[in-house]
Amino acid sequence: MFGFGKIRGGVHPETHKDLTAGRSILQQLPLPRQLHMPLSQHAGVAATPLVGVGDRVLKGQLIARAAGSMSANVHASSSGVVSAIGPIVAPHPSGLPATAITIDTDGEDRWVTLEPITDPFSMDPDTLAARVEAAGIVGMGGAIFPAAVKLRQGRRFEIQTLIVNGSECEPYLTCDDHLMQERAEAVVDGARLVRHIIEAYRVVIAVEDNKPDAFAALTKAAAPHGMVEVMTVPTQYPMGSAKQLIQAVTGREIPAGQRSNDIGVLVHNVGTVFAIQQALRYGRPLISRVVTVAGGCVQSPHNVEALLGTPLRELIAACDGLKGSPARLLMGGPMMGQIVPALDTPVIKGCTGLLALTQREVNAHAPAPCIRCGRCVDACPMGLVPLEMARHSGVDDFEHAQEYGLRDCILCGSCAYVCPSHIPLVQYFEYAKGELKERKQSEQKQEYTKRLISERAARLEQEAAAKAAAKAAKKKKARKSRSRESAES
Amino acid sequence: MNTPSELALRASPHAHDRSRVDRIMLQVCLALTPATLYGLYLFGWPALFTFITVCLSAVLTEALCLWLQGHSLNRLRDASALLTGWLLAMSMPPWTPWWLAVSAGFFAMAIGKHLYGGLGQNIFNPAMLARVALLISFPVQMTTWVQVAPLGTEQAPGLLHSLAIFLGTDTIPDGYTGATLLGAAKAAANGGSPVSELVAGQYSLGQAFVGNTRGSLGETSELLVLLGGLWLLRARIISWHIPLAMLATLLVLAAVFHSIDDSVYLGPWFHLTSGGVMLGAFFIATDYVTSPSTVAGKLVFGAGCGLVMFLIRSWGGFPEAVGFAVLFMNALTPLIDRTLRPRVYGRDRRGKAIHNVSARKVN
Amino acid sequence: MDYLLLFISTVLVNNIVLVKFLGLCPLMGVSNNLSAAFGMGLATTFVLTLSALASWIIEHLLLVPLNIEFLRILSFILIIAAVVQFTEAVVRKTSPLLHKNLGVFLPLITTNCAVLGVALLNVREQYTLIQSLVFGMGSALGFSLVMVIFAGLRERIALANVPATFAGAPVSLVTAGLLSLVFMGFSGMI
Amino acid sequence: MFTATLVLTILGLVLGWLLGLAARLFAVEENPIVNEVEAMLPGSQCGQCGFPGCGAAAEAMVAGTAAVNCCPPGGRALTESLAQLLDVDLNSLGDAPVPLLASIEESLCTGCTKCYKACPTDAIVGATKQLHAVIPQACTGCSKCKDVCPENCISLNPEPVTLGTWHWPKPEAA
Repeated sequence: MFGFGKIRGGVHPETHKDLTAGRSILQQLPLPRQLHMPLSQHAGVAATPLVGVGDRVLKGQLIARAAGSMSANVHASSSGVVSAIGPIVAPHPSGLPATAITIDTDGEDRWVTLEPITDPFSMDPDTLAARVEAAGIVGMGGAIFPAAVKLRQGRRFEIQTLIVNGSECEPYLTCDDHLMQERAEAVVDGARLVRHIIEAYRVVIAVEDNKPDAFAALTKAAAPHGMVEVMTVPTQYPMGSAKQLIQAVTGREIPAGQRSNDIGVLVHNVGTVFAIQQALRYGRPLISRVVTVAGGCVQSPHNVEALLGTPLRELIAACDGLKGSPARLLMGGPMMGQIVPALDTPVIKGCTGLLALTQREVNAHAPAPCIRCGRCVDACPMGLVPLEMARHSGVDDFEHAQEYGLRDCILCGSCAYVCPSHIPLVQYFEYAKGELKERKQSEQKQEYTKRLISERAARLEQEAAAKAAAKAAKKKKARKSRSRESAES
Repeated sequence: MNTPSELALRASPHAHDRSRVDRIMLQVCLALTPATLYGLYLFGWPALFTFITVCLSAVLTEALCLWLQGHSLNRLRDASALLTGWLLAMSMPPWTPWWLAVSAGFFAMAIGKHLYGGLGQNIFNPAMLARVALLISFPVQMTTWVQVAPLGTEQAPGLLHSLAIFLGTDTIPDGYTGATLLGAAKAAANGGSPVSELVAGQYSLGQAFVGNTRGSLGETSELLVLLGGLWLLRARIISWHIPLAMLATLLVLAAVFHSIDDSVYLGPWFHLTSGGVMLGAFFIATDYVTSPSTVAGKLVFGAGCGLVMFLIRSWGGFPEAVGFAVLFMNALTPLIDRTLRPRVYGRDRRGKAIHNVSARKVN
Repeated sequence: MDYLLLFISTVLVNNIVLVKFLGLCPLMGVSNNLSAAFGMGLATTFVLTLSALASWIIEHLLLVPLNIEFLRILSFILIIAAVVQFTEAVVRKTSPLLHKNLGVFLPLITTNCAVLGVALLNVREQYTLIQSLVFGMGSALGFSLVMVIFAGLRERIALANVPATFAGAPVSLVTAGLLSLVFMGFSGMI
Repeated sequence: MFTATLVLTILGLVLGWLLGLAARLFAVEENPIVNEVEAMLPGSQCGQCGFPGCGAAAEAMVAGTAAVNCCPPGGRALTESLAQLLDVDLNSLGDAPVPLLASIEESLCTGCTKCYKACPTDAIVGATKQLHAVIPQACTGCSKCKDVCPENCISLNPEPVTLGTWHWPKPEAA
């Protein structure tokens, strides 16, 4: 079973993980004065607010309910008064507004009454999945896919292997690493709970081999429960991508267009598993997460456990502020993270890290022409031809870009990382994918309007027919009565 | 920082390895240096004049083209023009007169590269294109190979005499010129005399490898070129696929035909150590821009180079064939790139999703 | 063996396009798209082979016996036109997409000088029936080979930012010239 | 002379006969392209293209008198598929008109239901004497509602960019 571990391509970026190594998670952050809880911190539809301006809320209280199945609940992360429901600068590179519930905290940090479960293993998996859903848990590795949806989907498949993704491959980030080191028991417990819910045959916690401490802690924690395997996988970016991790752990590939469920595998991030454990054992909804605050511009890099909705500024303050002005301010890791438009934006469920990088660390240069060196082809973990994809995207020839693999691209950035010409390959792909999505939407809209028009035409026709029929009936009636009259006369 | 400026809107990744185009080009130049220095030592002052002129002509032409197109001259910093000029100089006769050297650099840069839009866009290797064009246009000058006359020895012409030769005001002394070994073999084969005798008389593997033979700078010391190439491999500037496929194909073909009839076909080692094969395999064929970018493509490309080279050397009219072979495969490169792509994750070679019986529970 | 030599010679060494400079019109016209170029190559192969055969028959069974060789060009053109029309009907039926891609260049095979050129060269070289057929097919394959190579190159050039002065036909013509230079490497073989 | 004429005549006749045979053997039925184009158009007869309806626009496009990007509700996707069908160079087209969305100024709306009845896609909801609202997903920006509104309270604006519709711009070329 340990014979696999190979993925294609990939890169070995400098990890910079030593910045936060050996520093335990900072837990007691000063309570922020204001918390911004965006309604959309997950993939899918934004949640619907349940509170109004002026309402008092308690810590852990449900303040926005999932809208439909592809959505997630939002809970107040501290007690206080709702002071606004409206647009804030979204934690998104575009800097566009997003709707959020703003809570003025009262400093009491008073919890709602929680409902812990004493023995979750004796409970019905569907009930447990519903509890996970109620807790508003999403994929904490950055994918922000609603966890309950994934669990429910998993239950419809025969899951051979549950993989707990502890191969935090992004440079700088150590939040999962520290979670695994400091809360190994809870992670193992969470893994067992998820296994119970989806009835998997086998549980593997996969840890990259550059995290020996986490591996040791997990092995120790897993020892009493025979069924949880802790496994090392080679340190290589993007090992943390589900497709690559599955390949490394099971040796199998997910067929194009299918999901990991289809090959009997389910992957959950350690952060997600931990949140699920907290929700099931203690009834705690998802209101905080561990965030790595690091980068050359951070005075004393740390992992901090931050309440969701905390402005990023507070996190930096907790790490003694910035030194110098950062070249890039990022949410997430440097490979797939996104630029933060402002420091007022809040910590959200998928925020794995907050990085303030120096120019040297970013190592950005003006793009030069492509010299077709093929390094991107060698680096691509999906076996695509990034240089051709970018060239065709650049001239809006999306058909050819797709032919060279745009659809299969996971936007991991390995190609752009190695490009000696510093071409922003990922941005080309983002652009092309965005354009294609827009086109698809406009096509769908057109189909929709066509349907509406034909429905309207049918309705008008029907109405006209009904009118005509009514008219005819009236006439007939009139004639009848007239003939009766004449007969009578 | 609160306003998302144009500069701030950069997509991921926000990290990059230390590679840069100019660094790659300079590393290749560095790999060429030992062989170049040795070659310059062997052929003396006229060779140095030629070398400098070709490089200078290439760089100046690049500057001119950039200026004409309104591009920033900063682009000269990527050193690609220098590298092209360098490779071109290494594949020309060492005592090429000045006008030929100037036109070579000009042709390579203007027609071979900037006509197609500059760096990364050309379809033929500029250095080889210039060499082949000049070979066809000026067959006499381009096949004037002087004998080895190391600097400081009696045969070596003095500085002034060299300058005169280079400027064409003085002719190359009689008896200095002759054919390269490959050329001699070709002539022998055409004349109907067995090449095996010629080879036995004039060729020794060691000599050819170390490089005390007539030929271009890149043709003389195959050993130093090979070492430079191996260093590039080690530095991961080039991959092994093209050189290995090319050399192996040539070796196998030569071995097979040589064993069939050694009076007509040259031996495998002779092939490998003459006519700048090493330069071609490690430095010319591996040019990023004009060779395929996928592994399978590189193997086919390399094998194709070896095959065409052997065809031309054995049955064609030209004695050495690296240039033609590489250019021919350059022409095929777009087709190779289109057809030979890596297998995509989750798909088979034809791009269909790999077969899988879904693990969905039935009920 | 002779036939094989003749075949290789016509495909590579004496390539009809790059060495004899015949058939440049479709080379420039249809080579901007690989699949169209491939289709054009196939169609031309079909026409060339068939017309080489038919013209040989006409030449040797009709013109020479009746002593009316002065009608050679006229009757060859007549035959070529008919073969092209026939090919167009076939292509239209079997591959409407290719028909659309080739557009006007399909009927224009009639005026493709390569076709008439091969028919006339067959007469000049006094080839036998089989030789004519081999020569026709070799030329056609040589033509197709160049078409496909050239289409591949042009697809790449189309994405390059060629200076405005040279964009389009000029750079294609220069490329054709350079390609012809490359094919000179095969000279001397056979 | 006579032989030559005869030979050529016979040759011509024989070849002509063969071609006639081939034409019958390989006959292809072509479907009129105008119908195909019309089927691709939205069919809301909105007239934003400047033609009386989608049928007329289709005819004009096939005839080459209308640009393939003249249909704002169809968007880029429609433009591209039309360009491919009609073999038009996309680069030769100018900027396409931007798709618009209708919006009702609530303070002015009297609930007269005129716009509601005029909308070809039923994109306006409301009832008599009540505020009307536009369903953006269904609105094609045809401006028919604007034309009939007695209060002049309907305006047409380009679709706003939101987090859901934003995407990365094309990087500047090197």
